[in-house]
Amino acid sequence: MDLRFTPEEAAFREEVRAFIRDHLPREIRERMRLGHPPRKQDTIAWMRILNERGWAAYSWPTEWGGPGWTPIQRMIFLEENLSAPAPELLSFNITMLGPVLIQFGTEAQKKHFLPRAANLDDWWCQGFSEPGAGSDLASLRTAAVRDGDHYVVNGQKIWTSTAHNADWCFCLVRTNPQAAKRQDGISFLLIDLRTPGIEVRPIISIDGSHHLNEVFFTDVRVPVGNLVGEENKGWSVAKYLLGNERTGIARLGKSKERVRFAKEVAKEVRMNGRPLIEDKAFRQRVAQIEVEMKALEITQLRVVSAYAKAGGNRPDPLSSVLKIKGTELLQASSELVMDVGGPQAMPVWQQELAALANEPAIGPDWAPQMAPNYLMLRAASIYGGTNEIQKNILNKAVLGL
Amino acid sequence: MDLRFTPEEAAFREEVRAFIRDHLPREIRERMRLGHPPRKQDTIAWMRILNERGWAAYSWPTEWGGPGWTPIQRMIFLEENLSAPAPELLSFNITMLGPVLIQFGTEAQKKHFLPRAANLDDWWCQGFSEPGAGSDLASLRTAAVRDGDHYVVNGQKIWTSTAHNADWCFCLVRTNPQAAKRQDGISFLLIDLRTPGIEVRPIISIDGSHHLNEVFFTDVRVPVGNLVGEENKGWSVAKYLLGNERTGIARLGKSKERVRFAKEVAKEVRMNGRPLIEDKAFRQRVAQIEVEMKALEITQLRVVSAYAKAGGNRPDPLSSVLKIKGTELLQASSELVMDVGGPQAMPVWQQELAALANEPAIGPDWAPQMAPNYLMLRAASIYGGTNEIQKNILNKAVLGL
Amino acid sequence: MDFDLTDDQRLLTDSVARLLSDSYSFEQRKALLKTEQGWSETLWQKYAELGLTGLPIAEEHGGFGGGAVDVMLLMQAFGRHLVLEPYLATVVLGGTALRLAGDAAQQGEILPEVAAGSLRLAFAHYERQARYDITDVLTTAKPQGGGFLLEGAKSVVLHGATADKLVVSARTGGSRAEAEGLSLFLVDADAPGLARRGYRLRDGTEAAELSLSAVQVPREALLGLQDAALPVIQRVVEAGIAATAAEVIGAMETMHAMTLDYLKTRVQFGKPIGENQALQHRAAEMLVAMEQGRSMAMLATMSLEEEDAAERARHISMAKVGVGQAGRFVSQQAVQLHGGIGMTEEYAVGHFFRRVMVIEHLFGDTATHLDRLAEQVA
Amino acid sequence: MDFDLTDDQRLLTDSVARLLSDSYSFEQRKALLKTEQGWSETLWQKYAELGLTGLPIAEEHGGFGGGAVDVMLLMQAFGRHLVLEPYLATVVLGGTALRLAGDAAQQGEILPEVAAGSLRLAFAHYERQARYDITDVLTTAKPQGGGFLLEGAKSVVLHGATADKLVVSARTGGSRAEAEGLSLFLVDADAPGLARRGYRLRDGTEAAELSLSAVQVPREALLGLQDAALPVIQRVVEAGIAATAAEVIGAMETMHAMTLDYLKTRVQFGKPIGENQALQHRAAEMLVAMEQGRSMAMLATMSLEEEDAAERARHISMAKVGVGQAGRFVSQQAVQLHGGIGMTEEYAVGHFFRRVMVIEHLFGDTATHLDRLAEQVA
Repeated sequence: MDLRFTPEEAAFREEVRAFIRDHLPREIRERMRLGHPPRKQDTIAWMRILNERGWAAYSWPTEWGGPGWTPIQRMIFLEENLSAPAPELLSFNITMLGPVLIQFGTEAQKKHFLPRAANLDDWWCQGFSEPGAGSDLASLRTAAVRDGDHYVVNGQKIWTSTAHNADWCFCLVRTNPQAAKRQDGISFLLIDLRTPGIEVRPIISIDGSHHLNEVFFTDVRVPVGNLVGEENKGWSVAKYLLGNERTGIARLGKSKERVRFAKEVAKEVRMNGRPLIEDKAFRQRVAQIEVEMKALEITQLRVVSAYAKAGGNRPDPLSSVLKIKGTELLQASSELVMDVGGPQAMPVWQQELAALANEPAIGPDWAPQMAPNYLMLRAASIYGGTNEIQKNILNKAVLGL
Repeated sequence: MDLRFTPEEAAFREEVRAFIRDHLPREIRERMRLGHPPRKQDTIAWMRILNERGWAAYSWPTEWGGPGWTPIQRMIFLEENLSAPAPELLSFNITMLGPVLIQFGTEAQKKHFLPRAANLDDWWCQGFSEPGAGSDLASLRTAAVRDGDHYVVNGQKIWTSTAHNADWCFCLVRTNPQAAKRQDGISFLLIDLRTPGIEVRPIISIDGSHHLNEVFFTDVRVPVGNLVGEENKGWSVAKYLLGNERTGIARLGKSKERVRFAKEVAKEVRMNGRPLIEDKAFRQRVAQIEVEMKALEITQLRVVSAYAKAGGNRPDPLSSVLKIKGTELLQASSELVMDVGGPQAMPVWQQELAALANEPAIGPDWAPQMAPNYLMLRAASIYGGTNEIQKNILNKAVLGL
Repeated sequence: MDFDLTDDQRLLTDSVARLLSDSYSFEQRKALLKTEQGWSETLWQKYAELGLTGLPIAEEHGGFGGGAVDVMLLMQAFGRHLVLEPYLATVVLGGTALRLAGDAAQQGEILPEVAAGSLRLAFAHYERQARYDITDVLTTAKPQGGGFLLEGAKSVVLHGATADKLVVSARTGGSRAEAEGLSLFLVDADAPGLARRGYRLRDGTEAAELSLSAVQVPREALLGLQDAALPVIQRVVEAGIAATAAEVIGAMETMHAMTLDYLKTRVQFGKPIGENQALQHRAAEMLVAMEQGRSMAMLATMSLEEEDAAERARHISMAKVGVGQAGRFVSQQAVQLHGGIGMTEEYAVGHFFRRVMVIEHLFGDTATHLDRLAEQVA
Repeated sequence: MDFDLTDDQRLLTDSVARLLSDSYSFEQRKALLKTEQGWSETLWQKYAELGLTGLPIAEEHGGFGGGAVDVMLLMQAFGRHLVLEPYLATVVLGGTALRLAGDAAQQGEILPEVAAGSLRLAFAHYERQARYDITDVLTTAKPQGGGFLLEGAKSVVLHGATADKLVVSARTGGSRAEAEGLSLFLVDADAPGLARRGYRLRDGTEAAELSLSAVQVPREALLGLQDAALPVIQRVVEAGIAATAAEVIGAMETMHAMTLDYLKTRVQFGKPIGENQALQHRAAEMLVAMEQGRSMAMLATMSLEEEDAAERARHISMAKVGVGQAGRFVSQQAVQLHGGIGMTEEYAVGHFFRRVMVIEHLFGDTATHLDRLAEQVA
């Protein structure tokens, strides 16, 4: 047993860190350091830089353009990317669509879609959730009826993250409404969002941002060649996708980066006439979060290492521990940042509008994204299965309750 | 709306405080200040002093020897008694048996038992819980079969607090095993613990103390005159008893007293080369507890005041809030005390043995009861309906869930 | 000890509840947020007609002569609906400053107009570098031509862009973070040299950055004692804490009720999600926190009339901590139990969440007030 | 990165698990507690036969030459059964002091006896007034007749009453709480002037108060450098923290397993209480805490071999905090979920609870180590 990274792993971390330092465009890094979400063009630009290096499809096998990394290398890569901070790799393309196509896709699908996904030539989104379904995915109702060489799709998806940026959507649709079990009769379809009959309507989040959408399908014709896996067997495809490797689920690099940022700003703002960073209660709060981050870092190594040892077949049910604790720390660190900002974190500082109007920025540059980050990360314990659902999973899969 | 005490209430508090200061035997107070539980003779002595003043039966109507106080006066009295710190009034006698006899007892029962209960001539205990029942009281199995002028009782009670000190026990027994509902066919009996066929076996708690017992009944003959209320209707009597006024449920005076004690010892022990009381983190922890105690103090006033306004008929379901928060603070304050003691709180200091052996005490006088108090108060969130049960009550009675 | 309302208080809460349930549905409020001003002049006049703008103002100045409890009840009702109008800025903060420090002329000129709803105030005290330190004032007021010349900047001034008059703090003496040397001035919104940049806070309410560049005010603009305004500023802040604490109680009540309703009606896996005991217990924990917070909001209100400044400050800090923690817990759990829908702008719970968030960061946050309490532990 | 055990380690854990499951049932342990000594000489000899007492001792001294991971695995197994024998005191604390500071003669004389199970040690360092401050030593050692004269008192010395030799810290220079001037001495248990009063800790383990009244030791009793023992003391304490952290993991494993078992089998209101989702979630939260704690215990063990003293101390403090908090939460919830039965001496869970409680208050408690970490935040 040895918690230390091997020299090879340490060297790999250095390589990744150096690459990001040298290649991440400065403007993107600076925006992200201040907590701004990456713009569409930022994510595309960074994915293409990584793809040129052969790293964008970081979890794919080499035959499909992946770098052939171990789970530990993948974890190091993701952590360094988040810590930089650099735009996160588009998970719809890389950890969702990619592995699904590699496992279930036809040769034609693989050859066409995989390279384009890796290079972000196509921006994918996920059409799973439907109104009223929430975590109860199998209650979906969007219908696809076979008509010659096409499926005709009618229905509605909701919470479709980045659909407004996307070119394509992988969807679960109901192809056999008569199936005995709700999980049967579902199919997995690839839908070109430029197909007539598709309408994307924004859902604005409480941080004021536009991440989510409703997507309406009215008589949308999808070629049968876009079916992945067998008709009516889409549930297994979805389960494979959802059960896939969750190396990055803790998003620890993001929490670490937020704590670093909080400490940085805490040197500038004051408490009792001295820099906040010198305040004992603040330092204790930081130390407490850092202790929990360190524990999660090791827990994550244990899970990833066990995953690697097991041949990478099934995710450890303990990955629910990573999700629960990871999101708690994302929330704790974003709360810390907001509290450091204090009153300056509360305004909707129109920095960019001001810049356009040639007026000087009116708030401090560190302030504008503090509250939005905090607000947006309240969703971290909701999406991907709420933390309450994760506890149910632990009860069933680990504790036998 | 006025949160301040009226001049009459303030004067009443002063009167109570002065009486306790002048009449609580010094040795008892000093033992209790150091966290020792009152000995049997301490409780008896103090109850008799209070009874002489007419205060022991503090919640009874004047016709049965009560002082005729308002709920707020009762609350003030209990808080002052706990803060002193003085031995708590024996609740089996005062808040359990007394009101039950006043409501359901025969004239003969009242005349005989009430004055003796107020003066602690009889020490009562409660025979409700049975092995395997826990919070599910109605599953009790101890049987009482009518035989002439007696009931013959067979069965077992458990968790019988202070049974080893007690003269009498009020018990729930099953008089009709054929009743349709489990709650029917139960009767409420008064049992003299000197009756042949009773065996009391100690249960030692994790703090090393002997509070609890198992009580075994083998062919115990109880005169039918000791039946309270109607035969087979004992469940209503028990419900009345359990639903009775819960003025003292938060035991806030005890928490306050523990925090005061922690601060006192924190002046003596050290952290980073200075008195612990000067440590910022310690002070924050104290301040946090004090904030919550202050909130609970006001919440308690609101509940008691609403209870008084409502004519004192039914306890507010919000008294579950008092129980939950009150026990959380009892536990938080006893944890605080233990942590102040640190390594010195860990030994089983045999102070009294040492004194007997004419050896000097080997531990500091403040140390011996710190850990036992902490350990014993882990039960505070278990007895009287666990805090989980209290949340169920809030859900049903207040939230409609 | 008395938790009952007087008949007048009952009348007040009933009429306010009626007005708000008619005119402050979530949809109506969203429409208001979309207007440029972000709140309603018409409703402000209705508040005036109902006597609300004059609630704590003396009868001799056209007010209702109400006390702290009346304001608490009103703010709680405002909190239930997330009222956007500048009541806190004008009546609570501005009004308290005038009530405590204004001379007869100043009070006679301004308070009747406030009561009538024809004049709005703002309290321009905090500065960017100060964070929560109320003595950290760099704005200066130098004697000039019998009056004063004000120079400096104020940050996150609540409803500062639409106020008619501003209560501005400035140094007539002492240096940064000194207790002595602070003075308050009444400054007209259109005073030359005063620039205001308005914006919205995260909860949609209005605030502004002020810059004062050689703003000339007459001697009569001085509000209260020269160099000794700190006690007044302190009490204005305390009034703000008590009022916003009550507002948070109202907001928690609505969030908790919405959450219960959602738990009872939202069906998942074939049953209402409220049948999940883990969620039931969360709802019970929210109730416990809310009731503890309510007690603390009452404490804050009652303490405003406490004469002992140290005791008053201690209780106010306790209330700020208690309500801040309760509000954070209840609002976070309200969003969590709503799931995805709770994260959207189109749904009310997130608006309550943000109001509670903003309030926690006004007048010193939880950490600041807990620190003050910790300082006094003995 | 490697979380696998070696074949030797697997062999070790298997044989220890077998031994303990045969000889350390709760009933057997209770019987041991009732003996005067409170632990078993016979089992101590079995540990010696299995090589456990020599586990971290070099092969040249008759040991097994194992590393920190081996000790961690053993302590974890001990924690699962609440082993009462003086392994921590003798092998971990005493053994580390000798390994780090002993000269060839001292090591050659003592370590083989420790490995053979024929000599027991104790670490007599902390004093009553010191609480957790490892530099707060008042005991003095004054040069006398070529040796030293020790004067002072030591408090809560683990297994101090039955040890054959004591590693005693004393001031050869400097004053209270100074880092310089500390030295370590090997003192025979029967040295004239040494008085020991033994007692039990709350978990049933043995400890003692020591008083040293003109205890004369020869020059050869000095262990390591005169005046410069602090780094050794620090590392002994760190070894103690890592070992007890592993013990807490074992204790949490047993408590968690017992709790799960209880939830599954205890029937109330006609169903197993484990069907209550609120209790299920609590069990899941215990699991999360336990796994986070386990990670920290691993960190502590790995850090023992870290050469950078500051980094080592930081990791050790992190582990003390993480394991302390996890242990407190898991043990409190284990009792809570057991209800009344969990509060009784006759049931095992309360014994685990108390062991975890005692360990949290050894070698600096959670607050102390969090404070050290907070000092370094930058």
